[in-house]
Amino acid sequence: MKKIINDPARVVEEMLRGMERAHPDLVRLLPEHNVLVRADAPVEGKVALVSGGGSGHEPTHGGYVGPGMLDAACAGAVFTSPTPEQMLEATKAVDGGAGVFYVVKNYTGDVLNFEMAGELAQAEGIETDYVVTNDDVAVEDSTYTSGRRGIAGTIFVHKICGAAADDGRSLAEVKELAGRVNGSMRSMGMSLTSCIPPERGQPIFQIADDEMEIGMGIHGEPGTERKKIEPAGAIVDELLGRVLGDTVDFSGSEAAVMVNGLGGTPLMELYIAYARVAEVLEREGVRVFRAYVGNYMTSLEMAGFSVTLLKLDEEMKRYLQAPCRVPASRPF
Amino acid sequence: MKKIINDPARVVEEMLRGMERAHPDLVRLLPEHNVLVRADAPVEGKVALVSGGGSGHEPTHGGYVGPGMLDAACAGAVFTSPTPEQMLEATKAVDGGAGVFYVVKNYTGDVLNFEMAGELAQAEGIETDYVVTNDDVAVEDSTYTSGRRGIAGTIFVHKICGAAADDGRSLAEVKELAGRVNGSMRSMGMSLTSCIPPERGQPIFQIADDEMEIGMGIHGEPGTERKKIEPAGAIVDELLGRVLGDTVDFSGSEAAVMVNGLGGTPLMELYIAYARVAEVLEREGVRVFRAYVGNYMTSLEMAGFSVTLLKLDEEMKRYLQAPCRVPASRPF
Amino acid sequence: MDATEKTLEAVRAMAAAMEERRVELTQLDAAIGDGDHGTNMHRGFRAALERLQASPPGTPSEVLKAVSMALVSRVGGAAGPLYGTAFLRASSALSGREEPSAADVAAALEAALAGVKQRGRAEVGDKTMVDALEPAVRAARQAEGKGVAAMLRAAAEAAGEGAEATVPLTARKGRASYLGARAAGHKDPGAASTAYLLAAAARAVEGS
Amino acid sequence: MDATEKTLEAVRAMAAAMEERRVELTQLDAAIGDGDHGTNMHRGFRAALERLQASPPGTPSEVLKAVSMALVSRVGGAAGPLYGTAFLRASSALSGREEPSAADVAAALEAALAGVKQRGRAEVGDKTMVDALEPAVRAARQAEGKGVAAMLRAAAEAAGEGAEATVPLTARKGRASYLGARAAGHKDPGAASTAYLLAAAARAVEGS
Ligand SMILES: Nc1ncnc2c1ncn2[C@@H]1O[C@H](COP(=O)(O)OP(=O)(O)O)[C@@H](O)[C@H]1O
Ligand SMILES: Nc1ncnc2c1ncn2[C@@H]1O[C@H](COP(=O)(O)OP(=O)(O)O)[C@@H](O)[C@H]1O
Ligand SMILES: [Mg+2]
Ligand SMILES: [Mg+2]
Ligand SMILES: [Mg+2]
Ligand SMILES: [Mg+2]
Repeated sequence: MKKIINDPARVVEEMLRGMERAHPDLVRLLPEHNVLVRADAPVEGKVALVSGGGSGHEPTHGGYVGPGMLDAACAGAVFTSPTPEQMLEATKAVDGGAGVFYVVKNYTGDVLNFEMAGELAQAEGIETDYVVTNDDVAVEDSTYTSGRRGIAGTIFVHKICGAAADDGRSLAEVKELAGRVNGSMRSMGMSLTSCIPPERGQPIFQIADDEMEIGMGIHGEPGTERKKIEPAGAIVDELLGRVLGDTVDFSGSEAAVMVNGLGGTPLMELYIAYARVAEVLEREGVRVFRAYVGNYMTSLEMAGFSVTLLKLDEEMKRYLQAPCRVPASRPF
Repeated sequence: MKKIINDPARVVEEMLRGMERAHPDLVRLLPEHNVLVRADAPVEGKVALVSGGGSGHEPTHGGYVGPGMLDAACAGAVFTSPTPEQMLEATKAVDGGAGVFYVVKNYTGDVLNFEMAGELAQAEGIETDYVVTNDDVAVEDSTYTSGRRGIAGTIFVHKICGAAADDGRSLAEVKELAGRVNGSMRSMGMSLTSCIPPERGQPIFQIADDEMEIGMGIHGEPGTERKKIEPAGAIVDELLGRVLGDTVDFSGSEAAVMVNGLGGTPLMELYIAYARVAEVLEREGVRVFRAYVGNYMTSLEMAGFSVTLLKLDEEMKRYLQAPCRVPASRPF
Repeated sequence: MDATEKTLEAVRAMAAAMEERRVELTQLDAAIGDGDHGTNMHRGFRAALERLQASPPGTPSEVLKAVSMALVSRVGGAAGPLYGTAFLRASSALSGREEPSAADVAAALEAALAGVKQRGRAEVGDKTMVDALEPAVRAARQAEGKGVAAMLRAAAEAAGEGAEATVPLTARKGRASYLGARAAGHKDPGAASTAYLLAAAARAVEGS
Repeated sequence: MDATEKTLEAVRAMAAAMEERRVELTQLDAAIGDGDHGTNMHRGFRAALERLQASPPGTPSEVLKAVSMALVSRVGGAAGPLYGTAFLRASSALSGREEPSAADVAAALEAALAGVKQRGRAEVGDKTMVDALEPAVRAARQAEGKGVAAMLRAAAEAAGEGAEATVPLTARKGRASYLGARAAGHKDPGAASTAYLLAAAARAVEGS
């Protein structure tokens, strides 16, 4: 295991400390709880957005905390849900009196824990609600999920609902919008290599030098097919074909597009993939409103990528363009 | 070789096409020349900034093209200098009448070619000047260089001089500032793995599973020492020790700090390294004005990172904070 | 011994059971899950004892609330929020009852079951802890007249049978569900831990 | 045959020499560099022929300018801009001379050398193409009175000796410099290509 770490058992704490020290104008750490909150939390009168999940997906989740996106992110151990207690602390720290909204990716632990946190928060008099994202069209159930998994499309929920909350929208409105965004987006990914979780110290799965895994999950859980590596164009055609062929009708629509790197794939390759995505979408009559190419939701050093399409309406477009300032947007 | 590509011989062209299609509001491709220019180039009356070099360092160089940073980036083949002809085309495309300034990293090919391009441009009546960055303290001469190499600190020159050019500063002023920035910054890096250039198809160097290379270059050229992997803290202490111990006196100063990932290292590890960097700088009495943690200048999928310190004056601070809009800043 | 002390005794017995069964539960989970259930539960109950030590509770309800919060913050995974919910709902059901009757305890068990089912959206037959907890609650209701100790004993036995009954099942919830038919032939770890917890509680109350 | 046609003949001969010497130059570079010099030069001169074909030049100066631009755009690495500079400076030196004299040609060679030294910051003894070009220029100046053909022959011979003389040297510029003492014992590829180019030019001018 080749990693720049000190102690496998302390990677999350040390990472969060690094994030706080690197971006003190944007985020603040609730030290005992592995929760990053906006430096200026709570924001009075604004619906607060909280997300979180297992670590190892950086910049997800902490990288999206800041004005215009999340108010707090709860960091679990690597690939392990954070606890309701962390979520409750996050909720209390960011509640500005207008309610707290949880953006939860569809993994059993995350869902159970956020639901329980919501119950605990309600008991303390804080109104909460939540959305469960499930944009991954690859498989219906998996190691960590019943139903479809939530993956990179979740960033669109952060961005759009973050802007909506900034815009003074109510908890109910934010929830409705989150559901609409989730219902309008579809994703699918592939990988070339397994990652190595620090505490585990070895790859999650074995894969031959000439093989790829189609439709795998962001924790290395199995996908739909293991097969020989194909050219970038053919891979894009397969992933995008599944995304376009699912239940959202993208044809003739305007869409946000994300080519998300899983961590170990050079940006060069993501742009090569995007070149093909753009070609296919043009042919299919999908107009690209905005493209996102980069590492948005990773699996440590896994090589591979996912493609996400979000069908936009006017409200989503407006919120997608609203300003935000978060560590992941690489503020120069 | 596990890569998401179509044809090893065409990776640069396809990547650039992907970049243009992903960010049409920011960049435009001079198609025959593998040059990305600002979408709105030339900007009348503004000094134009041009950089470039071998590909494989993404988001360097094309990711920094846009308002507030570069006017153009010339992309060579992977790890190979672009040609004077490309540079000349870039120069002509972005010249706004106030002269063109080249930001050149100290690699023999890059320097020779940019100098020749400058000569060709002058012959066509365009005033040019240039800076050669050489922030890497690791080795004096190397495979590709006489003198010290230019590495990740170069991004600070892009940012600060880009903002200065935006601010209406003259070619001479931009050159003076670039020299000042270059003279005030120092970097050093390490790696855990070799990258695999697509056309080569195999690693540039072999390294054992428990070894790291200290002070290597961004093309995989040898560093100062090959030794057993150490904890992140010890690695940071060594790199930062060399940076702080060089000829710029950082103590008591305000600095910009970059922890730059080489491509294959997860963001989690970069933040773990940054946590230690922040600690050491605090102890050494260096105040961090702003921290940059992420993949700024990579070597394809190489695992490893570099640390850069830039000692700031008031002018640099002002320009560092000025707005910019480039693909690498991940415009949400 | 008052009811608070009795509840504390029960919790200590549960913690001891989780320590004793740690390896066994983890092996069960390794067969059809990710092999951490025993470790998770052991860690959670150790945290519960620490928490009870740090700020001693005054009522049975407070004891259960403290256990819930400890499980919720330390168990993780699926079992953390599920057991956390179970203890939280039981705590609420007992709130205001300084000396709970057998009927109160049965109601608390019932509330716990309802919480788990609501949170986990699982039914009997899905190969989860519900397969142990639901028959336990039914048995408790039937044994209500015999006092708390006998009632818990009946519940524990029913839970044990329920856990055994998960062996042939295919999982429909939780991590085991993705294994499909491959999960058949293995006992569900969460059902097993439920049976051990109830048995420990019954023993503790009988003995005190 | 006019001077433009003679110059074109010389360029064709140089291109042929680079094709013939491709493998040899690449092997020299593999020993002390990155093993691409032959490929680079061959690619560059093929591009030069194409460019001359596409838009036929009217003067010797224009021929050399076209070669320069082709080398600059296609050779890459260190040799591209260095040879590009050499041909560009030679072109400038000949500008306005439709029928250059031997003295003009010697002056063009001198300008080329100055360009290479300025661009590459190399001196004789640094184990680079300068080690071939500088003695060639000196020899050309001395043979100025004997006409262009004999002068080029003298230059080519001096270049060949200069190239041979790089064998024992340690490189101080270019990629080979990082090898330190390990570079000694190998001929510098750029010095070798300079000698081959001048020899080809001499043959072409002698033959026409
Ligand atoms: N949706 C659910 N409803 C009820 N019980 C569940 C559910 N999902 C999982 N469980 C229980 O949790 C147990 C696994 O717990 P544990 O191994 O600690 O968590 P994880 O599966 O997250 O590693 C399963 O054996 C099952 O009894
Ligand atoms: N600074 C320099 N000055 C003069 N000649 C140089 C210099 N650097 C390199 N060369 C010449 O270039 C030759 C190598 O050319 P080539 O292999 O095509 O380029 P690269 O070294 O970039 O691969 C060397 O053998 C040497 O003669
Ligand atoms: Mg488990
Ligand atoms: Mg688990
Ligand atoms: Mg070479
Ligand atoms: Mg080369």
